[in-house]
Amino acid sequence: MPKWAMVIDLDKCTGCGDCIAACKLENNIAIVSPEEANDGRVMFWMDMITIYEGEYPNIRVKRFPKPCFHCDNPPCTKVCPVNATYKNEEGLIGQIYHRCIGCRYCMVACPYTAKVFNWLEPEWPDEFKNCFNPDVSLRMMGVVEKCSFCAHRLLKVKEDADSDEREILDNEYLPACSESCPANAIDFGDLENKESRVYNLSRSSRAYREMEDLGTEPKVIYLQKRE
Amino acid sequence: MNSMQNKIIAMAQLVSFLAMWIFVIGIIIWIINLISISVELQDAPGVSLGISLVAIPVFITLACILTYAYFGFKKNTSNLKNHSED
Amino acid sequence: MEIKRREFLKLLGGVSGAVAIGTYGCNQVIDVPERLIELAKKGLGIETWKNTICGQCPAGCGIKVRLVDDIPVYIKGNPLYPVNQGGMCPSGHSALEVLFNPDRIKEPLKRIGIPGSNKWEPLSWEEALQKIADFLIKQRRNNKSHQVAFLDGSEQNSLMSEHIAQFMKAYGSPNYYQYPSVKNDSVPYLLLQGTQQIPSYDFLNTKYVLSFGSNFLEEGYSPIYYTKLYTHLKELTEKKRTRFVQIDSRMSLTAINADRWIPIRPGTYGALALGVAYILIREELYDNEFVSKHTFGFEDWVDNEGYTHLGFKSNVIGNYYPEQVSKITGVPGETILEIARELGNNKPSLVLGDQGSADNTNGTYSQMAIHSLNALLGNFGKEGGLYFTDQPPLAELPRVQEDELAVKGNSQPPIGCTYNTSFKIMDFSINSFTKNILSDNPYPVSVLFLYKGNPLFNALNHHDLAEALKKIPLVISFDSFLTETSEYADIILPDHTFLEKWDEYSNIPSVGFNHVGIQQPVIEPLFDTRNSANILIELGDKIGGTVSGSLPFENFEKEIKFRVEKIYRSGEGAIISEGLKGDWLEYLQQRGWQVGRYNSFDEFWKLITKHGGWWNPIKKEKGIKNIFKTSSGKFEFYSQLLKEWTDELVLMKGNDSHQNRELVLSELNINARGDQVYLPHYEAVPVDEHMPLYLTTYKLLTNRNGQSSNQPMMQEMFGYTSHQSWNTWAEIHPATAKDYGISNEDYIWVESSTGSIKLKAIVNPVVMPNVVAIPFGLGHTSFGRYAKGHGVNPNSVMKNLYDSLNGNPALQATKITISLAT
Amino acid sequence: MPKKIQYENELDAPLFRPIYETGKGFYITVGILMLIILWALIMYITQIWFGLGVTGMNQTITWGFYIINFVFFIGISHAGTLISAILRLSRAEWRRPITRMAEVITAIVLAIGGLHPILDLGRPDRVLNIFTSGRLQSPLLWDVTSITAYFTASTVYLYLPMIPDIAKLRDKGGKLTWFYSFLSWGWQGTEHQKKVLNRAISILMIMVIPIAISVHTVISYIFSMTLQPGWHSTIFGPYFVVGAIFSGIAVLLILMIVSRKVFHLEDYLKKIHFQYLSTLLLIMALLWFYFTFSEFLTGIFGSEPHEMEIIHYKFTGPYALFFWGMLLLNFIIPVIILSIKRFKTITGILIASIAVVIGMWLERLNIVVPSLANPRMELPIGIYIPSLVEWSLFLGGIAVFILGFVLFSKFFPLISIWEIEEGREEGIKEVEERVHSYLPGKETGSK
Repeated sequence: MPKWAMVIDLDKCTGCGDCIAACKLENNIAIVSPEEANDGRVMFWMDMITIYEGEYPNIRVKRFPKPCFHCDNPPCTKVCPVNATYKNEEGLIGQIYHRCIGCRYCMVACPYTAKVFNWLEPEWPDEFKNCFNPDVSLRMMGVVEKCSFCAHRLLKVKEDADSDEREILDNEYLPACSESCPANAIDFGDLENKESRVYNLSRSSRAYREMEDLGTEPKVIYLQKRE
Repeated sequence: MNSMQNKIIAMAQLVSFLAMWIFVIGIIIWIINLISISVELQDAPGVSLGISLVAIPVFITLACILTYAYFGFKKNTSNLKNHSED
Repeated sequence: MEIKRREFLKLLGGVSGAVAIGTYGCNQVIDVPERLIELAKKGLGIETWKNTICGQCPAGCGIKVRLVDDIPVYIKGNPLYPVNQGGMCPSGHSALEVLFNPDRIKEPLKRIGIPGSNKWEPLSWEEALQKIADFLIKQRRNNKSHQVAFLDGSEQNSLMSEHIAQFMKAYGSPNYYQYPSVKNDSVPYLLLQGTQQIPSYDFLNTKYVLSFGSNFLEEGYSPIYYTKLYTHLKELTEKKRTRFVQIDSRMSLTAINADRWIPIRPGTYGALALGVAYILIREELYDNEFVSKHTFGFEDWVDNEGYTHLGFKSNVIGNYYPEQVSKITGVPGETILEIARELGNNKPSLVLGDQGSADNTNGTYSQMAIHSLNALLGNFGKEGGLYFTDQPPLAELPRVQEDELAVKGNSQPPIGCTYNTSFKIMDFSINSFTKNILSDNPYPVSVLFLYKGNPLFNALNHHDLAEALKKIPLVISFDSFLTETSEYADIILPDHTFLEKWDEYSNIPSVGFNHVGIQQPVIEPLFDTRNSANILIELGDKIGGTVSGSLPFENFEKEIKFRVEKIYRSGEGAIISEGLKGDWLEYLQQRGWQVGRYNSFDEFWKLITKHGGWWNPIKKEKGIKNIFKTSSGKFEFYSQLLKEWTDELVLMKGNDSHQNRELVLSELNINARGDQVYLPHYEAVPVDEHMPLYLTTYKLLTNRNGQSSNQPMMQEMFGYTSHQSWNTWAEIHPATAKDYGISNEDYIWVESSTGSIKLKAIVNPVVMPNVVAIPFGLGHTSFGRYAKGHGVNPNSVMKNLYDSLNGNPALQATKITISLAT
Repeated sequence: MPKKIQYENELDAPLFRPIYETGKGFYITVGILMLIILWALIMYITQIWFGLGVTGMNQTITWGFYIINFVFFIGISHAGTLISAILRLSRAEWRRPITRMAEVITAIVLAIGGLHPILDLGRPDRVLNIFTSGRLQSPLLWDVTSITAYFTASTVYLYLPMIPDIAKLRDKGGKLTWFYSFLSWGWQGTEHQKKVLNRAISILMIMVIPIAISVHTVISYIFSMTLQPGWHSTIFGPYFVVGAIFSGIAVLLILMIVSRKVFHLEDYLKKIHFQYLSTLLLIMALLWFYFTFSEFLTGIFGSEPHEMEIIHYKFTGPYALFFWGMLLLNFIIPVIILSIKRFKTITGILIASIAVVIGMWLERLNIVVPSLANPRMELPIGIYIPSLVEWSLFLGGIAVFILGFVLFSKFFPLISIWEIEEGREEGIKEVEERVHSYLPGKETGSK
């Protein structure tokens, strides 16, 4: 069984924010009204965290993209009362929109605040309905959603691989963010596969994961900035 | 108080009594169903069992107490009736 | 479950799986938009990819558009295109929201209300074009062809600009301008080395980069190209890193990623550069050989009349010693010492200057000072230095045929220049353009064409500009949206969005190699719009004669083909293709200058449109001689060109007298006198001293020139760095905030001598004290439902100041005061 | 009204009066409450229609009023059953006039509290999913089970001891005879029935105590099972239970005082009852403070950054006012009032109880919101301002509670008549014997 993981090299990441846009476009993420946005109900599956360290003028700004970490030991799936968020056999944390009852317990339980909630019925002008990505189902009002590592792409890649009887190649299955990152900072692949870039990078001395002390075993691995 | 009314009331009592049982049994079935799900999904089984071990007996005892009271009272009223007849 | 899913896949054919993940997805068919269900019923959803060039900003990235049943649904970077190599910026991703924007203009419009009233009625194309053509013909017949002006806001190095130039020249008007104008930006290079071209920097081989406010990762000509370089560099130099030092009053994206950030008082970059020069010279860290061989005016020198002239060296040594400089710039003396030594001891080391240092009244001089550091380091024609790309072997457009009307028109002075209409250095200044129109000097403007851009939103003199637009009898706008500017047009000829049109992009400024990108339609035009280029051709035909003769093409596509054919013949370079993936530079080096042979032009054309472009990374070997096109054939610290042209201006005042020279210099806002005028030096910025704080603006990748404001996605992630959506904010240093009793997220008034705006304050230490930094882009009063009324436009409180040498707006020259809004 | 029902000659006439005499006051109260409830209903419908967006919650602070009130109401429910059970077990004679009211509160409030999570759902239409595909490992389901259990238990526990009184009402005749006879399960007050009843009750009261405790422990688990700083604490179980009993007693006291005034029960609810109960309240106040103190002490002493962030936020952040208010209302005021003899009057006790109720609500707020407002990730700190809808639903909840209580008092005696009688007949003798049995000396043959 492959174990899909993401490696984000903060030494390369410039914080341009392209991953956010790519993600929003690929996954038909609703765009809330300005008023809603003002109330802090913006929906980003991929978010950008900024931390300021040091004293002026020697400030170091740590800026890193934050998708869902698809923990190996996810706190969110444990608390879902209806099994609407769950960990599948490949270690991806899935959301079942049509089953979610919207109790938002998983959001509360997630230490990384990786999940977002549809507070109102997501709406688009008809014109924009033309350019939905047909591979990704739309969410309805009152359900929780989050980064899926673009699992719909995995489905396709799998089908291709099956059709010409072969294993999925390294870098064949890439989420939208990693695919279009201008800094090549986001690598994605199979941790089980010893040849994969991700596997090797994850063993680098710079590798760390957010809040490892919580024991959630995130599958998003960051590589520290070189100094 | 005519006997007709008495009959209806007695019926109603019986029905509500049965309803109570159905409710309890329903809950028990539900909990068992939940346990099966949790086993199927390999959830923390200890938790599930713990909960169910607490919940199921509680409901059963409650039901039993009610039954006990129900019949306890009934029995008695019936002999009362016999008295009134003669 | 599985079966159901299969069925579902059948339903959607090629586009598998609205199934999110897990085995429950089948139920989610209901969540698929109606349109797709219908499509699926029609048959398989066919997925195709088309390559084209992104038109969201001038950076000219190659993009790959994913189409399902011929409807674009996703955009990603074209991995083959050398400029961005698959990279993208946020606004590129929201391009579909341009294409499908509900506020697009769907047919030609005629204004019925007063200008700016935004009352329109539809108009047929024929009617509109005939109307315009008649007017143009009339103008021409009355020898007023020069009164037709064309303002091109596309900022793009595309064939379109040449196309327009061709049309205007043939029609007989000198008044074709780009605004903002790359030509203006290149003035410093013109003055110092006689070539009007933006240099490219050889990052990959340099050891040390000192950037004077050049925000190349965010605001540069091609941010994604530089991001690619930047990270490529980090891969290459795992061991010995190239050190980036960013000098900027605000911690821009580039500064964040640099190894060191040095805050500096706005408008004093030039002084710092010369301070660095001081130490380079004093400590003999400069490239003596290059300076002595290839530069002019370093040492004091004597001219033919025997006058001794001040040299760069003695000027610097005399005026820019560290204490002095640090007093001006606020940068500590030891810091100057440090960077100067690092710069001198880590050759090859590069010096960049742009945005921060350029957008000011003294921009040109600052740029000259900064660029002369490159001369001191001898960064010309050597590895790790800066270089100038060759021109791609595209076919020139056929020579313009000018009839006598055209000749007469073209001989007229252009109205787009500063204080005196024959000041050659500058290409265009919106300020003088406006003034000249308002004062009919030297002649009135009767027709104005507007192509893209939104000067009324960008310019600092929007009030006057609005008046000017009102004054012009016929304003025609080629635009896909109703912007602040096009609201003033009399007729709007809706243009395609860039996903629906043909165009050709070559050599984006500062991109380090020769390349051509083909922009092509990925979808049939959604509405009754037309490619402005074709409209010009059509107008030409209607006018007839030499005008149509100068644009002998059926349509724009043919024109592009004509241009590209020459590449095919030249056999240079290569069509970008799979082979060039990966480490492209090395690859081509060993493979020689040509890759792939093509049997016919048709094949070549098919391939280039399929892959999206052509490029040639191999630089022609150039001797230093042909880099410098100055009269001395050298790098001129002492710009003889500037001297020559100022002298001309003086003569135009009458005789070459002291007071005339004074007059000219003061009109050019130059405080320096004597030889200093022609040397790189520090010009103090005229600021309101009673205002305590500096206002600086910057542009974000999410909305570079306010052109993305009508795209909800970009509005939402406008301030993704500080989690601000749909609104503008002001960054303030904690110390400053404390002085004014402002805490984070408070609303404040930003007040300048010209006005005041209310916006949210974000208190954090990424901006230097006494500087307020506001992102530019929002605050539209028009431009559709998503842009209108969100955020504020910092330019509206900016003083109308310009760099009078190159005519660029001074975006950092306004001083302000702030107060807590209650 | 066919014939005037005779009760005036009864010994416990005051207990019958509210049932057989309906004043204008009753209709007005009911009317007002109905209006409030209607309003709340409308608000809830708008919420269903437009979605949870009509509340003040946001992406970081995803839980608000509904969860707070949920915990709060369930907490109050601990008044009744637990207290009456304990008193019954300890055979405290002064319990007799109190138990019934306590049990009523429990039943009603539980019903309300239990519904609150449904108000909080984004998709209430899918609530049945927890039956089809529920997951027992989710603390939310533990709640569902334990609350249902507690609810059924306490209703039964309320109902059974009521049967003799219902029978009394039945025998009085009147329009509702059929209703009462249906509920009275043919109670005749025979020895055998008495035996049965007493046995049933004694089993129940033993059973109810652990259930009650478990319920609130489980509710605390909702929070403590997550990794959120400020929640992830083992102390939460007992902490919540204590808080619950605390607020419960307060509410009980308030209702006792009110109904004493309204229904003129001065003769039954004597000062002594309030003395005893308020002493219990005082003890609880101290207990609560002890828990709060140790909760924060461990946090501050360990000073784990995220913990500290939240503690600091509680002390000084935008909700600081509520935090200090909570301390004042929950600890300082009640302790001062209840420990100084002079203040310990009925009014004093009333004030103290009201303070405690508000204070406990603030405590729930201080538990739920600050932890959510400070996510571990460095996101901008959110602020939560409840919307009109949330306030209305809160008000509605309270209205439903009062209405329930009023209606109950309309149909059933608020004080267990037969238990009072029992007290008169056997109580005294029995106590005497008991006291004897405590004293040294040979066993007097107590049955």
